Amino acid sequence: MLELLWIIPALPFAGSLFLALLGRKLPRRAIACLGAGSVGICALLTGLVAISFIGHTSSHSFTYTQTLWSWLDVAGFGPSVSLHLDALSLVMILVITLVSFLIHLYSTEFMIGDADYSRFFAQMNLFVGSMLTLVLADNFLLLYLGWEGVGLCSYLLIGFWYGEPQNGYAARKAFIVTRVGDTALAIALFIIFTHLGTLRIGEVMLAARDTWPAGSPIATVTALLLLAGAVGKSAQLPLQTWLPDAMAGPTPVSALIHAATMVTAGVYLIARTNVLFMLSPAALTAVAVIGAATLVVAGFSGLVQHDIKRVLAYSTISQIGYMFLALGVGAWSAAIFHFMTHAFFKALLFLGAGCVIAATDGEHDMFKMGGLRKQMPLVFWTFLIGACSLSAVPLITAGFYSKDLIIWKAYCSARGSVWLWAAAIFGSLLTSMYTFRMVLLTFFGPLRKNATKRPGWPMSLPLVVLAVLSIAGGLVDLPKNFGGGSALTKFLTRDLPSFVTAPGRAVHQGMFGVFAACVSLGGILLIELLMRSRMYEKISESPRAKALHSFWFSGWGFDRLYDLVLVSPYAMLARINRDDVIDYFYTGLSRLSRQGWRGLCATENGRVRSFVLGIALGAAIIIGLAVFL
Amino acid sequence: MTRIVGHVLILAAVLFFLGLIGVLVRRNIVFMLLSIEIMFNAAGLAFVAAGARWAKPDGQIMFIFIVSMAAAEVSVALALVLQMHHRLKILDTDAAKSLRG
Amino acid sequence: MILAGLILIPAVGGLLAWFTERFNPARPKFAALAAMAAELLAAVYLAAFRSGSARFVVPWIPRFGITIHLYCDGLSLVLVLLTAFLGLAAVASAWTEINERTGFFYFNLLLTLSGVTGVFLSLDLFLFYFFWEVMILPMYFLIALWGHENRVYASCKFFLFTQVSGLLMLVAILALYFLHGQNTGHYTFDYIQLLKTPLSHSAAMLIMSGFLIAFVVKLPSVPFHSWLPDAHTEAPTAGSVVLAGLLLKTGAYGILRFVLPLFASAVRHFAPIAMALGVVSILYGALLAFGQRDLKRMIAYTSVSHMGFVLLGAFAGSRLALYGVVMQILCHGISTGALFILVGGLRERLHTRELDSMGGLWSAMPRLGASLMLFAMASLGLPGLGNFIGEFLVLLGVFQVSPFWAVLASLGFVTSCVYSVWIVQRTIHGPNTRGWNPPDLSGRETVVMAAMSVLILWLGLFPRPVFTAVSPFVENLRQKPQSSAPAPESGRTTGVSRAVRGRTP
Amino acid sequence: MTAALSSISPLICLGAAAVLVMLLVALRRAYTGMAALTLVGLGAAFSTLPLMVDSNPHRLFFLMLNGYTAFYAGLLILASAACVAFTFSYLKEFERNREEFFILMLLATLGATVLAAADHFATFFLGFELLSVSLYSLTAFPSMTQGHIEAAVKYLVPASVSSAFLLFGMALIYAWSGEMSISRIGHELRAAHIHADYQWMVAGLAMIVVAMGFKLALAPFHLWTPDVYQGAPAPVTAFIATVSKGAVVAMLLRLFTPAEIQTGSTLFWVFGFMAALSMIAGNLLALFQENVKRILAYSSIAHSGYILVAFLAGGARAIEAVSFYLITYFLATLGSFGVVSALSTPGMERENLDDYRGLARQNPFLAAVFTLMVLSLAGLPLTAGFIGKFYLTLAGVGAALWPLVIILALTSAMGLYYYLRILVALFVLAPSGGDRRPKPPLSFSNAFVLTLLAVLLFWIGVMPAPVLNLVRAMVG
Repeated sequence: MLELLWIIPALPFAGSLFLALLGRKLPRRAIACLGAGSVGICALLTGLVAISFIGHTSSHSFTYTQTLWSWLDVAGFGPSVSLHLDALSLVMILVITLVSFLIHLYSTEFMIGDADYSRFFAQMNLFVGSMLTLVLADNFLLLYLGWEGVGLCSYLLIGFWYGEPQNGYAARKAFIVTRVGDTALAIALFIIFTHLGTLRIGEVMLAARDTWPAGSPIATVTALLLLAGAVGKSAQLPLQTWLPDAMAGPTPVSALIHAATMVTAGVYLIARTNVLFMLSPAALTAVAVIGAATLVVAGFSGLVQHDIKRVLAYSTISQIGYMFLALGVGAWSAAIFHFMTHAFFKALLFLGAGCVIAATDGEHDMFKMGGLRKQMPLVFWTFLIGACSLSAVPLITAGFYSKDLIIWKAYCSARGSVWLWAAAIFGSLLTSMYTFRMVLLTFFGPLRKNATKRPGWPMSLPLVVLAVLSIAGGLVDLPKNFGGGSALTKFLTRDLPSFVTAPGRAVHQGMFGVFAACVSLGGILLIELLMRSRMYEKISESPRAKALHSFWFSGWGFDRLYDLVLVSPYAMLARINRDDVIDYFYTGLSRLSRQGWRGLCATENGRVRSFVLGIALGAAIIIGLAVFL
Repeated sequence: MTRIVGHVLILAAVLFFLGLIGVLVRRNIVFMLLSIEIMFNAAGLAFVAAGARWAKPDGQIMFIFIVSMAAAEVSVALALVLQMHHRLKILDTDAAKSLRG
Repeated sequence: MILAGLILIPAVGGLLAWFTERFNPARPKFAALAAMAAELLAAVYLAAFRSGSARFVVPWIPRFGITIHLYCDGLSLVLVLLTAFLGLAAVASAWTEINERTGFFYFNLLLTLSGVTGVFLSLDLFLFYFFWEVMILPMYFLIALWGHENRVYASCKFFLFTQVSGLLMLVAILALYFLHGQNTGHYTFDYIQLLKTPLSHSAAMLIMSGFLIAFVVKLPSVPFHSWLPDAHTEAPTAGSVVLAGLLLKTGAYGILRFVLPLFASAVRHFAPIAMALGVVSILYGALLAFGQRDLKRMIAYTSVSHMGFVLLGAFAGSRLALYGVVMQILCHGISTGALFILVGGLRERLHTRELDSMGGLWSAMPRLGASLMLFAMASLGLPGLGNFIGEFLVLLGVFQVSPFWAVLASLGFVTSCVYSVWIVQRTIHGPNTRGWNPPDLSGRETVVMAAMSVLILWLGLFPRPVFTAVSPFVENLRQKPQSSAPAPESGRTTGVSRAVRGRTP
Repeated sequence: MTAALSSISPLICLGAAAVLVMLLVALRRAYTGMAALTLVGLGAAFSTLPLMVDSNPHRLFFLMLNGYTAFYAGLLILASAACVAFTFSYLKEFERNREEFFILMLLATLGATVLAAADHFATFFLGFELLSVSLYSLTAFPSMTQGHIEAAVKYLVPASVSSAFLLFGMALIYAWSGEMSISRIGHELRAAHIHADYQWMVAGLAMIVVAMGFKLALAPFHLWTPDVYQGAPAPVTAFIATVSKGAVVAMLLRLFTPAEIQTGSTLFWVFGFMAALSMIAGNLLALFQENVKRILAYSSIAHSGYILVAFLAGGARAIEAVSFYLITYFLATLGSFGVVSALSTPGMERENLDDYRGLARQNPFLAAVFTLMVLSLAGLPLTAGFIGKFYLTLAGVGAALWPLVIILALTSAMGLYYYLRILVALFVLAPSGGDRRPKPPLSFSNAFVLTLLAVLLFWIGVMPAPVLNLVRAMVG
């Protein structure tokens, strides 16, 4: 079965190409079949490949590489188009194909009214294909191809409704900001190739371990550049600004970006290049700190948003922050675990939000919604499950297991610290609060807007499946004390370094767990209390809170800062220099020659006497030159 | 170079220069032609002096030659002056400024 | 013989086109199309069956040791292929745009192509200079006669820039000629002979700067770029295509073929300045592109930015960078050519090039929109499309030599992204405020776009043939500057040896 | 004596033709016949040139008779034949006496040939004056417009002054060296570096240079050029620009090449100064000029500057380069003035740029020829001018005249601007405000000569080797 691996990324590409070329001539049903079908077959194939791969489990650390063709082969630089399957990429593609398929399925109904139906699916397929290429890439260059492809698709899809200027703005912002990170990644690739002589990921890791001493500056620089790339794609501080705006795209796009593709690419990259990060403690610490800072910062911003999708966007930033935190403290598999559960519940939440938005005629503002619980029971219940999972409601949700693991490991890791743990815990509190603020505003309270549409089966089915997964997803890595065997962790540890516990910290795990559970539940209760007692409004009325509110609302002023420091000066420079200062030099020359012409023309005054004068003076000059020189 | 030849040459140069000044300051075409004649004759004088220095007849021959050529030139020039006066009604060269720019 | 044919086919085709106009003004385009198709076939034949190595030697002006020495190695071959392909595309793009004096138009277009082909094939420096000049004048006419509003100014500017620099190159060529002659007693313009000229450092620097100024102006690099936006903006579509796709490439080709092998040590000395210029071009060109209001002008400035990579890579002195340069040359030719064809199509439909009056055209013209998107992405260096390979290899190669410049140039990734998405935003995206509803690409345009798209994708995903073709050139260049052009094979030497034995003037 | 006479038979033919035409005119005025006779005379002179080459001894009647002289004489005679052909159609509708025009042209040609062949100050001066006096008369001859007379006056006065300079210079040289033979003076000059009174000699030479500079329209003696070129009838302008210049160039080379002025003589600086100034002033003055004849006048100033660059290179290469360049310059100049004269009549010269707007539409043949000629003047490829300029630059670089070569490159590029203006005018689509006056029909003689010139121009541009060899064989 493994030989079919190449079909997995190829199918979405093929689907995309086909739809792009012929899509406009096809009926909608055929487009839907093609668009969702290609990803569906992908998901099926991935399942088969996974079974076949796990069949090889007997041999420890089994990987499968498939070379399709030699891409370029020059002067010792020979990355080929080849795919690499190991435990990490297998888990990734499983989640990606499954969630993507569900989102595609959902979209077949959600987008049915759109004029550019085929374009939508073409781009969605391209998105999935790029992400799969990214994950399966055997070398950094192919990874970079997928990486950029994902960026392009995010640009295309965020700006899908390009008629609105702000959608275009959001799309551009997403593309350009991530491109900044991509450039850092490219530079990292230059360093890697220059110093290690290869771009094949496996070889790079081995070579780096052999040639770069731990903590060497070059390793640190490389790791930091990779981190910069990851930060761009995964919307972490300080490049997180594009993600909230990315909500301009259709809701399934947001789901795809947030849950299955794009933003998790950074997490994947760091996990994939763990050796480099392990060589550089500083970089790893940076990863953890960025993660911790991001999850808190984004949590605050999430708490004050009005737009339901923006809340989810900030929650994504925050949850990816958890993953970074996990990576930073060396809890590699925990990060991937959280990636998986996050994919499930975030897709669920977005799709649910999409149902709500569709039902309320495109209303995004939560304050204009309310009381939809009765009107859309299925959506409500599945959304609630997703929210619970996001808030890590203990025991029953997948999110609890993954997040709890991270919080705990942030403390007990050899690289962990109390501060990281505190940030994680505080983030957990914030998560619960903004999540349930969203739930309460949307589904409870007075009915402000009637739901006009009920989701049909293509939209409902993914909700149900994802809801189940959001609950049951935790089972794959159920820790020992809950009777599980940490299956995922074990599976991943074949390719990822194992977790190192700090001596003396690994005690009282149970107590920490209970505390974390209490915090998340407490957050829910707190927000419920605040909302019910109208304290929330009162607090937000006070001027100081208002300032804080608007500060958080605008995402901590990062946008304004970048605008002031980078965007405006660049645009202004471009505007001022539209006519190109250098050109003035040449126009100056031409003006000079015109002056010269005018001056010389004055000598041509048409008088015979001045002709003779010219001769006389000329004679004087040349006789002088000839005789006295 | 013998002294006397040098003196004559200087005289010729002075004459030449005077002729040149004449062409430069006079606007009337007839006077300009006169001044040019002076320049030619200055050159002729120089030739004669040079011939004297080398005690050869070449200088004198050249002088005769110059005089005859100058006559030819002046005849054409005077024809032109007539045309100028006849057609353009001017003799002032500065007034002939239809060609310029 | 086929090499002379490659040069003559467009020229003869152009003459034919001119004459057919007498009978029917709609006829010349068919003649031109046929000629370019024949040219492409000949080039493909050369590539396929002669494994891209052919030589043609005939004495021309023995008095000065000038021979008609044409030679086609891998580097020339890929560029000739590009010429034939873009020439065909240019003819097709002029199909409906040009209705005035069609015969003379196609004559000029094809003569330019003939000159460009000659530049790519000449191994005699005089012949090279000859073709270098041949291609400029018809291009001047193309701009000056069929251009837009400000055409006379633009064409003059183009002409003067290229001529000043070209004459300086002539002086440099002659200096080299005499230095070689004085050293060996053997006066010749033959490239292979001149490669062996021993040069003192200062002489090499001076002569190289003579060559370089011509190439850098043609490339163009900041600060010699200011002719380019005007020329491009005012030129008719076919002119822009040929200008951006081919004429700029002659500058790059000149650097690769002549500057690097002839002045290896001077190049090393000059490299920091050239690389700095390259980086400045990349960033400054991008800045200028972003500021423009006129779509064509904007794309013109992007060329400045892209050709900065060529300058940067050519002087890096790394093989990877050289491969990247070749790739960049090819792909920029195709992608910018395509963009100009698209802009020409837009202008034909909307009668404006102003970005302010465009917007939201994708829904009306999906095929054009998709093509524009594709080539805008190519322009920003999206992996999977050819331009990425070029830029990436250049930067990688430069990084091995000078990380500082590479990192600075990498900022070009961001700036190119900025202007590319801005192009997309202002044309096919955004609100359609003017209510445009123009017809989509016609069948002819679609075929051209499809061919170019396939090519750019092919170059992005399967670039190996190109690398295989140019690798002898690049490897030779790196190993031993003296032997970078192979000596003539035996059996064909008679012409050369007779020709290069030109007498001392 | 017969041998001696036969070796100067070209000169005799020219003189005889002039006399014959003069006599026949007295009998009967037959315009076509006289033109034909003139051409026959020129043809006879040309066909007897081989006798000049083979002449033995070389020096006869104060003339130097060898391949070099024959080359220049041939060039001048052919150019003058072209001018005669242009004149023929130019004066076709002219009602007053016109046959004398041919006499004057023959005399001017004779003068130019004598000048090119002169080996003595006497012949030098004789040729110089014969040429000048004929040209004054030719310029004023039609007297149809104020321009003709005015141009003649503007030519006559400064030309006479320059003749005076020439004479005075000759006198000084003679006074110093006792020598009036051109070839010996050159050698004297080379040896003169050590002599105490060297300044007298140099001053004399400088004065001769003034006169020659005037004829060559070198800056700073160029002021008369545009006015005379503009005012003179177009065929005469062609004559002034080619024949008169060519003869002086021949004399320049003959006088100064043996002197080897490039080896540290102050005259090198004199010529360098004039070359640089001519290139700059000529090109700059033409830049925004609106009158085609004036543009061509200024461009001829610049071309004289270019010629000096090669001249300064010295040695055999300089002679060859200059001679070859002169051929290309003659072809292009004759062609362009030929077009101007084909479009003009004595009463109405078509000389403004506006008159040429849209010519490509109205008369494609003339426009094509004019384009080719202008391209050649500009030194663009596929024309003789390209090879010519290449040769000049080659000579300049070969002698390492870097500043002059750089000025040559830069100014000739600047010059392209005004050549392009002419081209654009020819090809602009709508003749907006263009010339709608009826144009004279294209005569057969003009068409024939112009075609010949164009074909030659193109041929030399593509296959210069035969002409190069010819030049080398003749003047080398």
